Amino acid sequence: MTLADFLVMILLAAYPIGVAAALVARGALGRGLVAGFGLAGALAGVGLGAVCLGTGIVPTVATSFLPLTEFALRVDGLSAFFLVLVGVVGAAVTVYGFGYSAAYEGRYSLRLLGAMLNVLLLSLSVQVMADNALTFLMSWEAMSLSAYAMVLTEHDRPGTVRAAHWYIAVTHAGFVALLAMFLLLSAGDLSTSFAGMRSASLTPGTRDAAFTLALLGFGTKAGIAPLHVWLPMAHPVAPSHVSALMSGVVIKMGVYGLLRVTIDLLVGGPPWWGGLVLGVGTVSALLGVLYALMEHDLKRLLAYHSVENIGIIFIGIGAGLMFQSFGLPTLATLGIVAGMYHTINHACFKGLLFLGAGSVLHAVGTRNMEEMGGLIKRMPRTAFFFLLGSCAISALPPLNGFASEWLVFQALLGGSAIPQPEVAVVMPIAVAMLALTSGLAAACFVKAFGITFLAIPRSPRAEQAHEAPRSMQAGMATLAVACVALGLAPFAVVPLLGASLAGLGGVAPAAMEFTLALSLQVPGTSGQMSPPLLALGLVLGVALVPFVLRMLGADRRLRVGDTWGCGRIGQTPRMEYTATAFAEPLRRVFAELYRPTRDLSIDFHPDSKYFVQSIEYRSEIHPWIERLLYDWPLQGLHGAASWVRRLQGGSLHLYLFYLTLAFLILLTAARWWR
Amino acid sequence: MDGVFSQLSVLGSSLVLLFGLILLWRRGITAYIGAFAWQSIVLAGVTVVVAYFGNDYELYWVAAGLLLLKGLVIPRLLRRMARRFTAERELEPYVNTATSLVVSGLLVLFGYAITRPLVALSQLPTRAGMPLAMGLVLVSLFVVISRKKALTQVVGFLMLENGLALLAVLGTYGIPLIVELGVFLDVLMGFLVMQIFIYQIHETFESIDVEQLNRLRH
Amino acid sequence: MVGYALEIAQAALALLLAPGLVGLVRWLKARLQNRRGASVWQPYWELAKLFQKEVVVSSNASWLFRVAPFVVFASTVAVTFLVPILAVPLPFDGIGDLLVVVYLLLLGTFFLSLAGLDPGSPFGGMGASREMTVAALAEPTVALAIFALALSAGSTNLGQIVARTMADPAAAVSPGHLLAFGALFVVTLAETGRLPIDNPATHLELTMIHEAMILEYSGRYLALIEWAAALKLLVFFSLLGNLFIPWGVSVVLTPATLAVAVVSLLVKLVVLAGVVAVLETRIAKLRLFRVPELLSVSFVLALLAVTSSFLLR
Amino acid sequence: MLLGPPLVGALLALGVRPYRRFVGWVNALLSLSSLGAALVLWSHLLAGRVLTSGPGEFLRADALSTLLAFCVSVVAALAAWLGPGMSRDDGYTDAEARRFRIFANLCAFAMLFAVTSNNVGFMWIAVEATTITSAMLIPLHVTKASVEASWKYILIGSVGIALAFGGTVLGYFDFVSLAGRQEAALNWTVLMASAPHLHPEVIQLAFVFILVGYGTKAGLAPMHTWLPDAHSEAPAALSAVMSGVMLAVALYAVIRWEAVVNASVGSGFTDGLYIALGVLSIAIASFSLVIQRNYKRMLAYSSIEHTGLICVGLALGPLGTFAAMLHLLNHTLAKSMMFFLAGRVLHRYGTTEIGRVSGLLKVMPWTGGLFAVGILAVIGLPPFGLFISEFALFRAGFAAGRPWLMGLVLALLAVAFVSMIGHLNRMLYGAPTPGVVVGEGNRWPLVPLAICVTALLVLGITLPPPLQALLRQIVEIVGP
Repeated sequence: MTLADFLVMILLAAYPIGVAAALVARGALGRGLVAGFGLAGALAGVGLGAVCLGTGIVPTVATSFLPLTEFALRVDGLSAFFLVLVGVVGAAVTVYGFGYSAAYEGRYSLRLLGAMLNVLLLSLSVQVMADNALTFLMSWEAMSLSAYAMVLTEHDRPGTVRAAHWYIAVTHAGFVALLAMFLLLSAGDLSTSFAGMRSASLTPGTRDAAFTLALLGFGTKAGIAPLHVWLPMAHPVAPSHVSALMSGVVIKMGVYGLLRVTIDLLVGGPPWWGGLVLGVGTVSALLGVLYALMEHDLKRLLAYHSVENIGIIFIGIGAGLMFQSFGLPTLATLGIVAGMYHTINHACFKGLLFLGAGSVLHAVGTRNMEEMGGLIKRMPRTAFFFLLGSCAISALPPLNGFASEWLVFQALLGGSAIPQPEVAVVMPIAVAMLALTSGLAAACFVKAFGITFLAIPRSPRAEQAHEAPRSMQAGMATLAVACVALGLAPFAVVPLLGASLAGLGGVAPAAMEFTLALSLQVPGTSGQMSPPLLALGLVLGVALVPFVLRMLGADRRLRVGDTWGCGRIGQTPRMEYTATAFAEPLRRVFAELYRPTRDLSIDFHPDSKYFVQSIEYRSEIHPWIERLLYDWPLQGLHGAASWVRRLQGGSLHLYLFYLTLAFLILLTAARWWR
Repeated sequence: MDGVFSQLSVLGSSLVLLFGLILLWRRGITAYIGAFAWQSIVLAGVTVVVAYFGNDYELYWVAAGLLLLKGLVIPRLLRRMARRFTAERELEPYVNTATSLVVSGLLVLFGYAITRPLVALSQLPTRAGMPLAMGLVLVSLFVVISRKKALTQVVGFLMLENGLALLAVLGTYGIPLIVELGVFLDVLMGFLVMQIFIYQIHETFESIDVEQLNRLRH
Repeated sequence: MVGYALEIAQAALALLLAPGLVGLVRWLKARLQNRRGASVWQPYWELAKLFQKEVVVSSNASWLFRVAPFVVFASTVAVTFLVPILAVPLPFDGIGDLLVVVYLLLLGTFFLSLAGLDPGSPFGGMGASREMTVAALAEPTVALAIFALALSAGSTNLGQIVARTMADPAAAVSPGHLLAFGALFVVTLAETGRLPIDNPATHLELTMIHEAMILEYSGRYLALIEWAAALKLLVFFSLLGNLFIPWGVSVVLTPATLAVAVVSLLVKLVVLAGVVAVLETRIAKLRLFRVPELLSVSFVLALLAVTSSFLLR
Repeated sequence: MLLGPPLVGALLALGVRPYRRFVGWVNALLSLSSLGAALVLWSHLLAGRVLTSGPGEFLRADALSTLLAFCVSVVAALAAWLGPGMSRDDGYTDAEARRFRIFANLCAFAMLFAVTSNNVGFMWIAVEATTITSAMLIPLHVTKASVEASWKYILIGSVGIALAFGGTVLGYFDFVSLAGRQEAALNWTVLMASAPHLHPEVIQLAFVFILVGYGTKAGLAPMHTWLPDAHSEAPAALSAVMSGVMLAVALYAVIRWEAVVNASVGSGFTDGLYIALGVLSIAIASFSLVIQRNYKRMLAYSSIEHTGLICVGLALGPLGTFAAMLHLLNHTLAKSMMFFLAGRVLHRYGTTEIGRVSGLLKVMPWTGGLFAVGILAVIGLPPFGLFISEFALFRAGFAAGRPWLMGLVLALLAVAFVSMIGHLNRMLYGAPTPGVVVGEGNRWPLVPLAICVTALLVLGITLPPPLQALLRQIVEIVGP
């Protein structure tokens, strides 16, 4: 039994034990066991992924499961990569959850939460290892369902149940698409094994249909626009460590599935596939960040950023697919690697941010940014981690967000290699949109961090905020370290990613010999950069400048005074710049998209209208695009439903009439059937 | 010989159908019951004819059963119920008499169209009556649909069974006796249960008008 | 070894020249407006003075407020190591390409805006909000300009871009190049807070952007930020100068070529400063919500640049 | 041995008046014995022996019969254990309990007889008998609604069954005009033997009679209209029996005849009819679920949906039949359990309105939890049996080259899924309805239901070899 098999065993054993423990044990012990076994499983997953990536061996587990199929697991490079992703975030989340769920004692069912957390992790791990459709689909539904149960944890809060319903509805629609897709691919092969699908010969029409279904199914899970409606509803209401898991890992399964199907099972396709993915990605990135800007609910804001980052990932993958269809394997690999790199990066920093938001929620008790502020002094560590995450997601060097976005840019710049200019022109447009997205993301996180953590507390609750317990800090620290490491070592990560694509159709790892130099040189890219040296430079700069100043004898006195404000005395939170105000300029710029509804009510002093008693300003954004897309199907559904209801009108004669009518029709059919 | 046989059987079955149609233009429950009773008696007669010419002694038993059960017992029970609900007359059905007759005529034609292959297939002298039996089945379905009172619906249902019995007799000289007995048992049980329900309806709704049974919907 | 010396030398040179450049622009403006104006060296005195003064920090501010100036300064200085100011190819070419330059500058802006929010004064928030808006809207233009350059040069490495343009002078006057230049010039104005986007001369207006953001700063922190801003201006000028009109940049490291490089750099800076000064005297500041329109114009320019260099390839 | 216990139970309940509770206990134990008998039949089949008994193979238990007999005896046992008359506080008077015991046992007897009888005539008689006996039980509490439901049920049901009798006669007619009259002509074995020589046009007519007739009983649209009324008004135990197995028994009759027809004219004809009615049923049921205010009716409509699904499966060749039979078993387990749970909820809340049931998880944690699990199982989520059978069914469909049909069915099922889970949420969460006693109450009735859930889980993870062998034999019987 090799090490890999051993790790598989551990992985498949630890999570179920965790579930059992959650159901049996109570209190701190229960939480401890849940976290412990979850952690064990997650680490086993990381180990397994690392081993497989390192040695390139492919462990296969198969046990007889159903006469017509079998329960099969197989770990290739892609699975290994996603195993690592699941494991890293999973480990952080389980540790964090130990402290976070303590607040739930006695209020909500911890048994369910703990059990479902382990079920979710298990299903995620199994899913990326699945080697046939049945295994994949079962773990897929297990994943959706456990997440659904956890979203419902705080079911007594307003909006939770509705959000959960939206989530399960959309995700099930996606599941249906996937079921059809896999059955199309298996082309009558009853074992529905992936191997069979690879070898199946399908008509172009079928392939296109399968791809479309895959994009729909995996898109709903990944939350690409316009299938993302459930995401900003469901992620915020879930317990924060679950949100981190959902936003960090669960939606990534959409990415995994898309990669698995398009480049592995279907081995690439016509250019419009890649073009579609690219376009969808661009739209999602932009819409996501734009709606995030207008959001004042910290967790909803993060959720919208998930949409944005999934968009960026899809941009990379879409570019890769296009290159692949034009027979440019090197660039194709580059694009896909860029997408995967951003996938794991987003998993880390978005997980980190959600955990941070969880600590804030834990301390302040609200998700509304307008009631926060000044937290950097009350919870410094959380603030630091959150700042790190913000820099990473804003793609600031030398953190990981920048590394992967740089790679995506490079992939898009390669677009000039596409022989048809009219097709290639989409690339620069994507470049521009991507740049705009990252700029807006930076703006959005200046808002998010600044309003939440800086300046004066805006509410008494924010004043009494306290630092999060150690376990939660540990969880955040793990991901923070991951962010920094992934940011500083692209020259080590990217080759691994390239290797993980080995053996998949249409991409050429052979062409991906990465020079393991400090500066990242990727064949096909038109530039180099070296995050570690950059970081070194920046650190040196920040460290040296004060030193130099001191040597030059600059003044070192420092006086603490009141904030200057045009001579007014004293400062109250009401004088601070609010999140709404911060976002106002951009709201005006994009008014066409937002279509905001404003109402401004001023009541004047009874004596003179030059004295204002109170001004009330309210402005709301309604995503009209979603209305456009979702209202008419729902209305159609209800119309059909109420029409069908009328059939059951209550009249016995009517019923007998149906019966006779059916009888006569069928008789006619039978009499003249040939 | 066979000529007479087939003449008689066709005559009988057309009488059976005729009673069905009579029921359509008569009003009032007692009239219905009368029509049904006579129909059953004629049916029994047809069975006897088939039994005599097809010299099949089992069929005499069947005929006796028909006469006893559908010709005497059930009509009596029906009449008792009818007396109980004297106030309830089948005044206007959903479909007025003229239309009813037209529709049932069409139904009979349809029955002919349907049973063509059967007639073509069978060698029995009685085969010519089968379309009429099929017609009766369809007509009685129409009765069940178009009449409002619970009691009339029961009558329609019993006519339906008569039609099927006629079909069986003409087409196959009757299904095996043992099965036939079981069928009789079921008919009786079913009828009794329906009777119970009709009483219950009358208690709970103070009427046996089926139109009132429209609480349960959607 | 010589290369590393050169890197340090050009960074030092940039640091030295930056305040002078600002002074020069101001002086030219004054002249164009028939004022005598302060001397070109005035910014140096201001910096020296600020370094001598004590710092006043708001009681609401956190450690971030004190770290920000150093981050801003460091990131800008780091950029000077990457941008070809005097010579190509630089040994640090491999550390960062044009994209890295842009995002390093964004890093500075990011922290400066946070620092603006930190004291909780409404001015700071206002400035931060507007600064980030402008920065975000300028991003796509920059990216497209880079794309255009990278297309013709086949690389985003600054050194290679310069080298390629010197290799075939025709490229310099290709429509792609010219359009990209125009776009990048507008972006320069936006990023460095010049008219018509922001008024560097103002200190207390409701329309100000950069100044509002750093309103709370004083003493050495303020000095660092001002210096970084000047440095940013110089970096952008030398980018405009050396990427689009690369002649003068020394390719082989001999004292003579270096001297030529220094001279040509000075000339380019003076010319650009003149252009900016003329602009700033000619045109008035835009209303804040007209700024996006200007930026969208530059965006269209950049898009045309890319497409033309696509189709004319 | 299989048929005995229910008869004895019925006679006992008939004999003992006034009702005493030991009758219920005896009855429950007897039901177990008949379950055991079904298992014995099963084991014999696995050994390759088909049990027959009575003159002229009067009774015959092949694989299909055995599967159905098993389902019936399981549900009958559940009904016997959980039905009225086992405990004081179940809200039924002794008279009602007695009536329940009598007719429930007669009904069980009729169903068992229907599935084991070798003679189509007797099968028809038995099915008719199930209608009558179950109809007697619907107005156990006489209310306007229950009387109405029972009247609609008995009338529509009887008319349908009468048509089925017509079908039987036509089939017999065909046989007679082929081979002359003989006593055993109505036996499966005989009919099947001569099936290839039967006349297509006649046998097709016969099958229409059969399908409409027994289809009415099986709740196929558009003959389903009685079903939601009857299921929602009947006492829980009876709803469970009707929805769980009575539909299945009716389908059994159809399948029997289908075998004959297929042997005669090939499967194209029956497939067409199955798909037409099946898809119609699924569509009507799914859309009726969208706006549904009554949870018992919700369950009833879902039964219609699953019946339709089974029909579609039967039209998809051997694989489809395999899946359909598996689905039939799963549905029996799940749906009967659901109706018992619904009965508990009704007993506690006193209403069948979804809107008036809230906070179920707080009020009855175990019942609520099982209810949620059951719904998830019924809408076909893993790891429950119905997911596997549905998956197998869809795979059969795609393998049979009917992707569009499968896509349509998938979409309709998705509609049902979304609606039902929405209703479930409305019931589970929120503040408990005011005036409702909070607390689980009597727990032991949940034990057998928990067993059902376990069975569903097992079927969701694996397919036991005995069951697999049985299903394979059924596929053999039903033929192409």
